[in-house]
Amino acid sequence: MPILQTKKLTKKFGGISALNNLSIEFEAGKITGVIGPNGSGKSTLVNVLTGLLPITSGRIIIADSTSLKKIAAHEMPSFGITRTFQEVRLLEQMTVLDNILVVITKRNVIGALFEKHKTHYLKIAENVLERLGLWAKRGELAVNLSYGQRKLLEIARVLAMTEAESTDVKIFFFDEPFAGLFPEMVKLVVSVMKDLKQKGKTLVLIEHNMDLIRELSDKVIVMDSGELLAEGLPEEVLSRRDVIEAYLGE
Amino acid sequence: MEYLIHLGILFTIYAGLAVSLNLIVGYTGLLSVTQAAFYGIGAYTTAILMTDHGVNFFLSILIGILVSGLVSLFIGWILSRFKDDYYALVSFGFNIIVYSIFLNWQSLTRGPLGIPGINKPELFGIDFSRNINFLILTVIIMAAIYGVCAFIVHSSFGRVLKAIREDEKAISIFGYNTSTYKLVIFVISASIAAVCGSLFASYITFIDPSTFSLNESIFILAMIILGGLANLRGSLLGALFLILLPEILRFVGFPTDVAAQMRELVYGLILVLLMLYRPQGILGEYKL
Amino acid sequence: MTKTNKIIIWVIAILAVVAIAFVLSTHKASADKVEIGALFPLTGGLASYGEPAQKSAQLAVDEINAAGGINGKHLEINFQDHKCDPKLAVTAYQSLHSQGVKTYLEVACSGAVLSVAPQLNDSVLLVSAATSPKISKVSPYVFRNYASDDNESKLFADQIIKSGYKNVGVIFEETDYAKGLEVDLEKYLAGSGVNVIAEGFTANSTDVKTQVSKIKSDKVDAVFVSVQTVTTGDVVLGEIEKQGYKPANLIVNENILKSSQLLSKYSNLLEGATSADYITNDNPALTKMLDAYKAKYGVDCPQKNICATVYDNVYILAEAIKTNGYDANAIKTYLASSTYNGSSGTIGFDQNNDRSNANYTLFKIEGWKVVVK
Amino acid sequence: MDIIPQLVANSIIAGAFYALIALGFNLIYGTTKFFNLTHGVIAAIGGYTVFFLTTTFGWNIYASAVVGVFVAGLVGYLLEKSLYKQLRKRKASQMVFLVASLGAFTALQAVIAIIFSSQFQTLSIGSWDLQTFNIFGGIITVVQLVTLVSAIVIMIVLGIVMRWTMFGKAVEAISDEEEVAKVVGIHTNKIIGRVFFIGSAIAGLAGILIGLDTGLEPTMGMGLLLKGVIASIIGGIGNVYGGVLGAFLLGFIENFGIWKISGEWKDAIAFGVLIIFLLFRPQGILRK
Repeated sequence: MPILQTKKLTKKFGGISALNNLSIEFEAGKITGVIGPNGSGKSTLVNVLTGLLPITSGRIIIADSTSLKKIAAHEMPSFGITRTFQEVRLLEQMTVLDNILVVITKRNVIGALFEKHKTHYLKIAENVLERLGLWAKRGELAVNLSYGQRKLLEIARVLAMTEAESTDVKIFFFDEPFAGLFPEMVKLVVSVMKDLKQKGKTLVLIEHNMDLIRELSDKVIVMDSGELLAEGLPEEVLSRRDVIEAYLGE
Repeated sequence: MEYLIHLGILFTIYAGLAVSLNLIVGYTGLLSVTQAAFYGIGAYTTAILMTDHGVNFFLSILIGILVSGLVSLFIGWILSRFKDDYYALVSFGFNIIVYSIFLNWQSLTRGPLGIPGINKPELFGIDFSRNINFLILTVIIMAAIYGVCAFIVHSSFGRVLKAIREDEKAISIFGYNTSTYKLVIFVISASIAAVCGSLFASYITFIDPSTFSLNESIFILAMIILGGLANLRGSLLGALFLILLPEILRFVGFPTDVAAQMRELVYGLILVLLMLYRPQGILGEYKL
Repeated sequence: MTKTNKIIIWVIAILAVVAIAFVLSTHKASADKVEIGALFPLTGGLASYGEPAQKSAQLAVDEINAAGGINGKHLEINFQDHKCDPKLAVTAYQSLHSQGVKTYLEVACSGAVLSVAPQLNDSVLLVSAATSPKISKVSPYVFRNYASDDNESKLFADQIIKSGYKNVGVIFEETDYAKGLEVDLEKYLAGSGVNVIAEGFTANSTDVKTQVSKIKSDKVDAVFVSVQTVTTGDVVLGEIEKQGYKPANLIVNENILKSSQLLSKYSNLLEGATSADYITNDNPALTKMLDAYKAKYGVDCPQKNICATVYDNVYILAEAIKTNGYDANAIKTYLASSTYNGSSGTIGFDQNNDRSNANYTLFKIEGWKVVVK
Repeated sequence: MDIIPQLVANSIIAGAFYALIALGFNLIYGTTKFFNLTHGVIAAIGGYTVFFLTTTFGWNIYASAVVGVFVAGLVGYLLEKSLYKQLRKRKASQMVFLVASLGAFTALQAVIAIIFSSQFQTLSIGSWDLQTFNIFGGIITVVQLVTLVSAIVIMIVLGIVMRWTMFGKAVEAISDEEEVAKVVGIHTNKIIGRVFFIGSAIAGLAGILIGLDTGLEPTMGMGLLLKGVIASIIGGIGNVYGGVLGAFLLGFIENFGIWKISGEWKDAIAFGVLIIFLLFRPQGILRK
């Protein structure tokens, strides 16, 4: 049973349709790679699925068959969805630690006001930041981190969502997580992703680096100008002529 | 000495207004220019209840909080749909609308004639007409208000407010209903402003609409920007500075007939220089 | 923002407070001079009142000092601006009071008087041109050298009823004095069968076109124009003239009557208009004062009633200090009992500490001259 | 109902004055994207320059009006070069611009009051003052007619300049995305400087015409500005034609509004309309 699927999902900006009657499925517990040339609608798909952009038409069906025409951003965790951002949207003038804590603590107003057990959250934050090698930088403002560290902090934030007891996150969208990372940082993120898969989580990976796609994804979806070009196992899909052409833009 | 006590009372009242406005502008990043409206609602509630219905001062504070809370619920709900300079402009608008209501609802607020003869609080027989006692009362209440604000700011709730300031859309994806948070902090800030209004009305014993005009909101805003956004102690410093500045200028020997205008000139220039060289304010970290 | 910077800033702030305290303590009223505190609206909405008041007060002080001061002591006047803002008025009062000043003047802002009054316990406040009825008997230390606007509107009400007007249009400014007249007028006309159509405009507004058009189209028998300052008087009368509207009967409040500028500019519109005032024009002392004002400042006093009463108030205080010394209680009893002949006529105070015999008399404007009706 | 024609005339006249303010404001907002509060006091500077020239030097009104418009434009230009350009260099946020413009507004207003005193001054065009025209029952004076004509003429001229000239295209480029415009090689600071000059000159003209219609006062700036801003938003912020449309719409709503309810609610009506527009059509009638 697919954990998340779209039915004839369309997204129009003025005249241009960035997504055109897209019906795709994401398998539970698997890593699905999403590839396609720039402007093929990959980021728009993620933004629509995570409530950042409103849906023009079509539906999104969550695992327990609740089908939705409209998704509000703050309902994401209740559907078990979280994501990283291609252009790295961190809380700039807040410390690294606060960037993580804000994702762990209670969501409702009363809870947030009268929250006790601070040390419990600190422990979680420490584990997550330790895992990404950022614990030493916890007092630093996010704006002062290097590009690579900022990318790692986004990963840490998503990882922290799994620890927070007020949310139960199952689906992770990674929007070009490896762009601009040093090799050892790439290895670190790859191992985090594999751990998540181990824990039965579902990952959707948007990436241009074909080696990483081959290494990580169980299934690959290829998009071109807002439509589904091909889907299937990585080896099959990546060797198809039309996929290569779409990429090379003949 | 009486003069310093008087300045002390004014400083404490404005410190409360500044700290409460900082919750919205400094921590949540929303430029609200309506604080004087809620300040006025608190003052008028106390004035009307005490002069017409002989209600006890402290009870009138509670009712003032209630009225200001309800009004801010409505205004906050509309305001939460706007961002940045549109938010500021709509809040401009609400301040003027509330001011017009104070000015024209003749039967309730007596309009421009104002309400004189607001008497002092009674508590355990303390004579509050002596300013030193009133100063102690305001300091106690303001300490409580500062405590509440500090509690909010250092709780997870405060951290979420800062997150809203930094990137509201991003934080909402992680499960926060940001418009509820914005509304809650707006109502809390308005209620605190109402308390300051009640204290002001009882101390000055006369209020009229001119005290709660747009200029007053801008004056409070200048305080927190000067003192430092997202820094409670900064707001206290901002309040102290803008209350003391005209007093210091009072002793500077400007030629008498232009002295008053010279002070306005200096006040305007200070704002300009601050924005050029210290936009985050004296103690603040968050750049507007 | 290092820790040390923060400490430096807090130290500076504390030093500022200490500095003010220090300046205050050394500035005690020294023996060889007598000081009057003047709490005036020198900026903001009512600056057009504050300025002539300041000039007239300074004129009186200079004259007194030229004539040897008070018992040989130099008379000084310390002007403090409060913009008609109650909290600034109290602040100005407290700053002067802590320097030992015991006698004060105030002009035009009822709000400022009503907020300073409860603070007075050892100083006297002499007020002019603040007409809120609430000032009567507000404090034993407050004396008002001006009539309460109560009897000005009573006079107009009687005149309206007597002339048998059925409906009266009122154009009023949203301020304590101008709106006060309108509210009192409606109070006195209640039950007299006269229908009042009131059109207000916000203080200092420059666009009263539709208010005038509404009154013009209502075909009222008489129009009452109640403005706070010469400024808005000019705006309203100008608009009436622009719309080619010549009301059958025009009643104007005292601010218009006392402004030579408006009388000359709108002479044909104001021809035959009714107004009320209590300062009689044919008083040699008044003309002497106005000439001295023109000689000193090169410009006419724009508000005769302000200039006359403030000028007299300085002389009254000087007289009181001369005979009773610089003690508020002595001055208080002296003022309550004595009278003074000044440029605005004979000044005495009734049991409400309002100016006695300050009842308004009706005036008719004829040929730019003002004639008792 | 013979009041209708006069009401229509009043609305058109009020609309014409708001239009002149909105035209200048919209032009400047289009390129700088912040609510420039000094725009109000620049209108006053225009009026007072003419007052100064006619009284002290006895110039005739028309020559001094030309100089007055130029001086207002110059003050706007100097403000841009000395203050706003520095703020742009420091990448200041809109709120910093807003507070800095507030400081400059307060300082300039105080300077006018020091030089010209707070007394009410009127400008006159001699014999034409009371000359009036009767258009279908509505009475309009010469000055009001001149205001109407100049508002429409300036709108058309600006519309043409924006559409057909190189300068107009550069301004459009900047208002869309200043960074992109810089990359393409448009000398943004020079263009913004000229835009400030033109916008401020138009505001100066508005100040002069208001001086002729009703009169001059140092504190006339803020009231004028707020109505100009509302007109720009209702009509479509940043759009030349939108500003004028919004101005006349505001004129009609205000004057017909207070026809039914009494006059003192005029400001509240203006802001009520603003908030309704912002709620349902924030981009204004004519989208940019």
